[in-house]
Amino acid sequence: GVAIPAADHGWTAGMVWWAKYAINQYKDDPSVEFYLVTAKEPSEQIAQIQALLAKGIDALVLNPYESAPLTPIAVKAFREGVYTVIVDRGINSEEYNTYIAGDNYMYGYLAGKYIAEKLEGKGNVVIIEGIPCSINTERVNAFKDALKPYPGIKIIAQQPGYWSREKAFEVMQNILTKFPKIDAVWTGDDDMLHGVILALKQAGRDKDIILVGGAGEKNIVKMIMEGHSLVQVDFTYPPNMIATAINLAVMALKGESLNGFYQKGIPRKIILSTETITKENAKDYYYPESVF
Amino acid sequence: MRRDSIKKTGGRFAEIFSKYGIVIVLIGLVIVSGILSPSFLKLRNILNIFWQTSYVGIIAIGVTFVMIAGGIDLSVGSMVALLGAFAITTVNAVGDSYLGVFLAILATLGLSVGLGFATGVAITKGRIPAFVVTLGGMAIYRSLVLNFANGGVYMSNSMKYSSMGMSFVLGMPLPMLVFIGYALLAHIILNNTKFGRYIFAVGANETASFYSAINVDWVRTWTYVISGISVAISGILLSSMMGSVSSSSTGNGFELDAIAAAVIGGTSLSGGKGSIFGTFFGALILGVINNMLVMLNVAVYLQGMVKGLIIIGAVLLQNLSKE
Amino acid sequence: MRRDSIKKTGGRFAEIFSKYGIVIVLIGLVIVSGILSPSFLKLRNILNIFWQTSYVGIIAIGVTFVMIAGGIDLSVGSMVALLGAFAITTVNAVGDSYLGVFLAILATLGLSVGLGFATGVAITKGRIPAFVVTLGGMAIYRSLVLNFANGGVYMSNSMKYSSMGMSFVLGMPLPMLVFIGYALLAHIILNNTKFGRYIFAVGANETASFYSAINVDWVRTWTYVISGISVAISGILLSSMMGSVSSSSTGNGFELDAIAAAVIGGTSLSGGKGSIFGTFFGALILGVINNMLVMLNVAVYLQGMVKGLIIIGAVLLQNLSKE
Amino acid sequence: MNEEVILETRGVSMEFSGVRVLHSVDVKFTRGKIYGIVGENGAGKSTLMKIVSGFLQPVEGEIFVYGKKTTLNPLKAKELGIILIPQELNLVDTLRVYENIFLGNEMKSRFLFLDKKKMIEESKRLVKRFGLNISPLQFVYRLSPAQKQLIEIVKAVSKSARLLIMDEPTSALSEREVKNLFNLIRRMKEEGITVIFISHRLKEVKEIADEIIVLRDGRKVYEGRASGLTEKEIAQLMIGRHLSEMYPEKSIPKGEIVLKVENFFSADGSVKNVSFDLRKGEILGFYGLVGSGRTELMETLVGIRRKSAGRVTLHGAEVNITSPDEAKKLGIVYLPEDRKTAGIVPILEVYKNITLMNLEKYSRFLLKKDLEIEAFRRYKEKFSIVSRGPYQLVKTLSGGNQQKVVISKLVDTGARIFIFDEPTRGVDVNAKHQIYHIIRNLIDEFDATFIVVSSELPEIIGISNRVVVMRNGEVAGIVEGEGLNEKNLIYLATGVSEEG
Ligand SMILES: Nc1ncnc2c1ncn2[C@@H]1O[C@H](COP(=O)(O)OP(=O)(O)OP(=O)(O)O)[C@@H](O)[C@H]1O
Ligand SMILES: Nc1ncnc2c1ncn2[C@@H]1O[C@H](COP(=O)(O)OP(=O)(O)OP(=O)(O)O)[C@@H](O)[C@H]1O
Ligand SMILES: [Mg+2]
Ligand SMILES: [Mg+2]
Repeated sequence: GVAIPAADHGWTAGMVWWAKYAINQYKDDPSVEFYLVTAKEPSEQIAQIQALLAKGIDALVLNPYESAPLTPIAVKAFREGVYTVIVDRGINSEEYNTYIAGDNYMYGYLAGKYIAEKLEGKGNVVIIEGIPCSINTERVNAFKDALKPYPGIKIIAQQPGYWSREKAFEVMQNILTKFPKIDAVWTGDDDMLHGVILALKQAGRDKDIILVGGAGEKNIVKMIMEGHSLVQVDFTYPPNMIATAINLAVMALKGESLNGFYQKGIPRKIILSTETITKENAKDYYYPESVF
Repeated sequence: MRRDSIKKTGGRFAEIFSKYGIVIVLIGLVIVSGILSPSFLKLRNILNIFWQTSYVGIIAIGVTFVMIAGGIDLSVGSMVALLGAFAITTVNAVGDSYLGVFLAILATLGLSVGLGFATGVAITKGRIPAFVVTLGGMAIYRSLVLNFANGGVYMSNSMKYSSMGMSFVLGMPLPMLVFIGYALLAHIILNNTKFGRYIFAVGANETASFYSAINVDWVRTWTYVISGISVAISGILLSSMMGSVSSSSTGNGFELDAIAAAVIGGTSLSGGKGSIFGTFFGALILGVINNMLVMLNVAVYLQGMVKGLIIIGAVLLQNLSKE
Repeated sequence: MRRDSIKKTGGRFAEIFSKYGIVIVLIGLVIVSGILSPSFLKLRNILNIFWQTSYVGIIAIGVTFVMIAGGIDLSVGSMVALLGAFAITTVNAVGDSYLGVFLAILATLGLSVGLGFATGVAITKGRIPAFVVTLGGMAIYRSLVLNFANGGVYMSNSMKYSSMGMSFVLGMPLPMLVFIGYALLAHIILNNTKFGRYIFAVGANETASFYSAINVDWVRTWTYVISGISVAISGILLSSMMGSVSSSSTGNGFELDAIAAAVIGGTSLSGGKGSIFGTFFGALILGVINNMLVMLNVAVYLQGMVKGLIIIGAVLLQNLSKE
Repeated sequence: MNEEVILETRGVSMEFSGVRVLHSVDVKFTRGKIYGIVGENGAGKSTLMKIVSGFLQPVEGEIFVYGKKTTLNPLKAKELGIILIPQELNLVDTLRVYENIFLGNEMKSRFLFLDKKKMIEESKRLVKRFGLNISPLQFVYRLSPAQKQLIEIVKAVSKSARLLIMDEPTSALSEREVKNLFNLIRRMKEEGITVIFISHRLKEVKEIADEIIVLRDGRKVYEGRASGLTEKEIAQLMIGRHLSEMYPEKSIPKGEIVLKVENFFSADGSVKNVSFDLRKGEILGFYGLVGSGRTELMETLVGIRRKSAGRVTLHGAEVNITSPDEAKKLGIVYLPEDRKTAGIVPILEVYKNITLMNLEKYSRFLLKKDLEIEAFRRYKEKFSIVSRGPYQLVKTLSGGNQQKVVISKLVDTGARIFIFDEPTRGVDVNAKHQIYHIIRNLIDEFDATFIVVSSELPEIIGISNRVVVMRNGEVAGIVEGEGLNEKNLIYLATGVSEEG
């Protein structure tokens, strides 16, 4: 059983794509069977997991819609002997088998640090964040933490773009009208960055500005690869962690261990590092066939 | 309904089919699912469906009152988060005791009555369309929940509170029992009390009700109070089951599901028509569809298609059964 | 529900105020925003507001037709993604030429007519409530969009197509001009043609329309076709402006915004009442609120609160102005 | 001699939910004649008319138009010149008068555009022809039922009709409007238009019709020349037995004043300086022309409309009533004139409509349904309501039977002061008779007191102890005893004597 939030913006769609990708790898393997479900709301996800448990799954790969609400059901799964892999958002309990996640703090922090250094400690910064929720808050706070040592940097606007291109476009259009001088824009993810770039182009202000998104969307990575003038770095928060998680679950069920590990079992906690994508290494992060 | 008329034409069978069309559609769905996936019919899964349905189902019962009186309530989704969060915060403040849990439930119900009342007054006395007031409410409640938790989660510190929502009584999950009990109570209020009769009358013909010495505004307002209370019950059960409330996502989209359950069950958006019976089974149909999609392992991106087609088909079949 | 709530006091001024109450509310909002943030009043920003409003605004015009005839359309949000994606795919297939763009637009309009017609027939001939059919449509269309793109993005390869949505005519953004022009056209259809008259009649009193030998089903069906066409226009403008359509997020929530614009503008959910004039300004009020939130840099978590209060307040003020 | 048959039915039958309401009816309508159709409430008159105008499809039988077998639908009927004025007013309230007049029949200028100017002008002309003083731009919801009825007639007349069917066009009208209408009908007859006229006012039927068709329980029981029958005979044919004296003997009021109204004004100015008093046990009639403000006065009294000045004293104590709810608590109930919008709750069952105002009596904590059903049976008996049973939806009752349901609802409240606005609208002779006697019973048994607003002169003279005549929102005079006669009432209502 694989339970993840529904595709309601680019990154989650990417996660769905990677989940399907990983599942597809096993299509010739008769010993494993997958149930992929997506939810639009925590209680719906709980319902799905209940259904999966009733169905009698052996392993559960869960990207919780939200940590706390999914904790009881995840714990229940674990206690029923289901091999439980928690992805990305953790749960508020230690009762699971494996946890694999991106690093939200560094995701925001590195973006902030990059911008601060590029601006040499002085300038006007705009934040366009995602849907208000806990991981968004964590990232934004980390971003601000990184800017703390630079009193010369001012955050002149902080508005939600709801992880949507159109919304980010609209918000950026408005911000551009209000502020004649903007030195850097950080968007919560690369989808919104596309909207921002469009708004800048439309306003004819697509120069002398530092743009940073995040999560490694393929077109942004391609821009970096091709040496785009405004977008030069990106910070990963890879949706393909779900594929890794699925592989881990299958390996665990089959009793396999990780290559290079002297230990037999699958590691219990894996935090993926936030990697910096630059022109040099971009091609390693470019998955043209992926949807994100 | 029209006993005399039907007796003469079709027979007993036609009558049953017309009144219980929705039940037959539900049974049909269950049979098909059971054939396609045997584990669908496990007792455990059936209980699960009831359990999962109960949160939206209880809200849908409240929404049915509002809709029969000719109104609409879009605020229930955000409100469930607000009231759930309020209950958790209150328990945390009062402390982990049965008394604390009891007080928190009482306070939450109290708040819900207040909110429902305010909504009703804005609609009837302020003469603002229900759509606008409750759309505003939806935004305002969500904003409040987000603001106090800073976008994060309300966590319950009380074991007593959290265990309540997960508890089983007589081998059945508590929410399921509450759902069934509440539906019965609501059915009686709607069909066997003065107030219930007034709700139908007001929704069907406001002017005639006014001329018939019914306090139309008062009846309308109370339907929103009932909707509020239903949301409170659902919010308490949901937040205690999860031990928490997510300020950003809990309850998202509940309004559409609740209205859909009512409409599938035969409640009219223009008022005057509807039943708790229909809503109850409408909610179950939605629950069965959701469960079935998982059980049959329907491809993620095709689920919407399947769901949409079944919902439309379910109502179409009911129509045909009335012929 | 007083008989005399429809009284004839007041003079010329009161009449103007009552008819144009919504304009006055809008002007009030603009003034307040202008004072709080001077850059709000920049020509550029005003144009932006019109521009940004036009996508939902055009859809809201179509939805107004549906609602005046007593229906509802929840499918517009998913449909805008579907039709936008269809337009892009078609241009990509036909090739980057003016002819290609033209053909794609034509094909998209054709598809929208077909979808609207199917919706209308399901509602009128299948006697399925509009809420159910269009809720189903919402799920089905989204599912189709997601499925063909595997959750990804439909990207336009045509520069000609993409430049269209960003183009300026007479110093004004194309979408804005289309929005205004379409509103005028819709206003004329609704108020100066037989069809428009029938829409009002059908929505206000179906029986009376029937006894006036109006083909009620036919009128109803055509309102859904108009809604479809409006969605197509909006979808084409939106997808060409963005140069892409996200299968997962484009159009999410448009249905609620469009209905809200219509309701704020005085269109009734129960049919028979409404105007393009009102919807136009209703949409602008929503646009101004969204813009204002950014311009005043309102804290993220409080935006819902502000938005909700302004929407309710805007309608309340209009009511007061009618006294 | 012109004996051209316009429309003919052969063996037409109709059923609703399996219940026959028309049994193999054969009727024939020839060119340039006026047909009066009479029958008890629920006899099937309206149903038959809807069938011959294409709005209902019969389950059996054939229809011939100009001798050709035809399957009718509304559009085809319209094209053939068959125009129906339905019994239940069917105007679109939220549209303007001229828009309603031309609904489904719009005039177009170039392209597809409506020619509003021409339609407004034409409406003005048509409305004037009826001596009506209504602006074509007025919204229909502002009109009284009588005015709406006239607009319905105008609407029908504006179409080029060959067969014009009027289903109870006069039930809301007073003498003067009826006269106007009859003149119009005679003119149309001369133009060769066939008119079908349905009414429960047998006097009118006898006056205008050339031929009379009587329906009873869905069967045609008589067809023949109108001149050969007396009113009494028609009534006998309708109900199948002899009808006793129409009006009961008048009661003798107790003298004690229960309600006193002084210098009463309504907020919208339609009622001006009205004063009258009401004695226990009396029937106080209110007469006036359409638009004279009777309905507005009553609605203001019970708090439906707002009053601006005046004193109302109930049993010696001043009261200020602001809603029907408060009025009911004081023992005053109002029977609305507009049955369709203010009287019935159409999609509720008959029994629920009957008990709606008096649910206290039928509930302790829960409603006692058996008591409600019993009440239904009681009133069904009392007023001979033609209904398939308690569960029939009120909207599927015939017009007259709906009216009886509303009256039952009022009577069931056990109030002591009843204000009845056009209580016998659309009610057949037999039921009228029953209603008068029930009013009398309530007075005798419970000391009830009645205000009866009516546009039907014989009725108001036949039952009232005194009559208040209103003109332009003011009291034009109060007559009783000897002075209570048609001449006086018409004189006071119009302000001109019959000769002048
Ligand atoms: N839509 C319907 N469904 C069920 N029964 C109906 C419907 N319409 C009419 N009826 C029934 O048909 C019978 C004849 O009704 P109809 O309206 O023709 O009577 P009518 O002679 O016009 O009476 P009235 O004088 O009261 O207007 C009634 O018993 C009525 O209840
Ligand atoms: N003096 C007046 N000038 C203009 N309009 C009037 C006047 N009096 C009444 N009206 C209008 O005429 C309509 C009829 O009023 P109302 O119903 O009280 O009259 P009525 O005496 O009961 O006559 P009926 O019910 O037979 O039409 C109302 O819509 C009212 O607004
Ligand atoms: Mg009739
Ligand atoms: Mg009157």
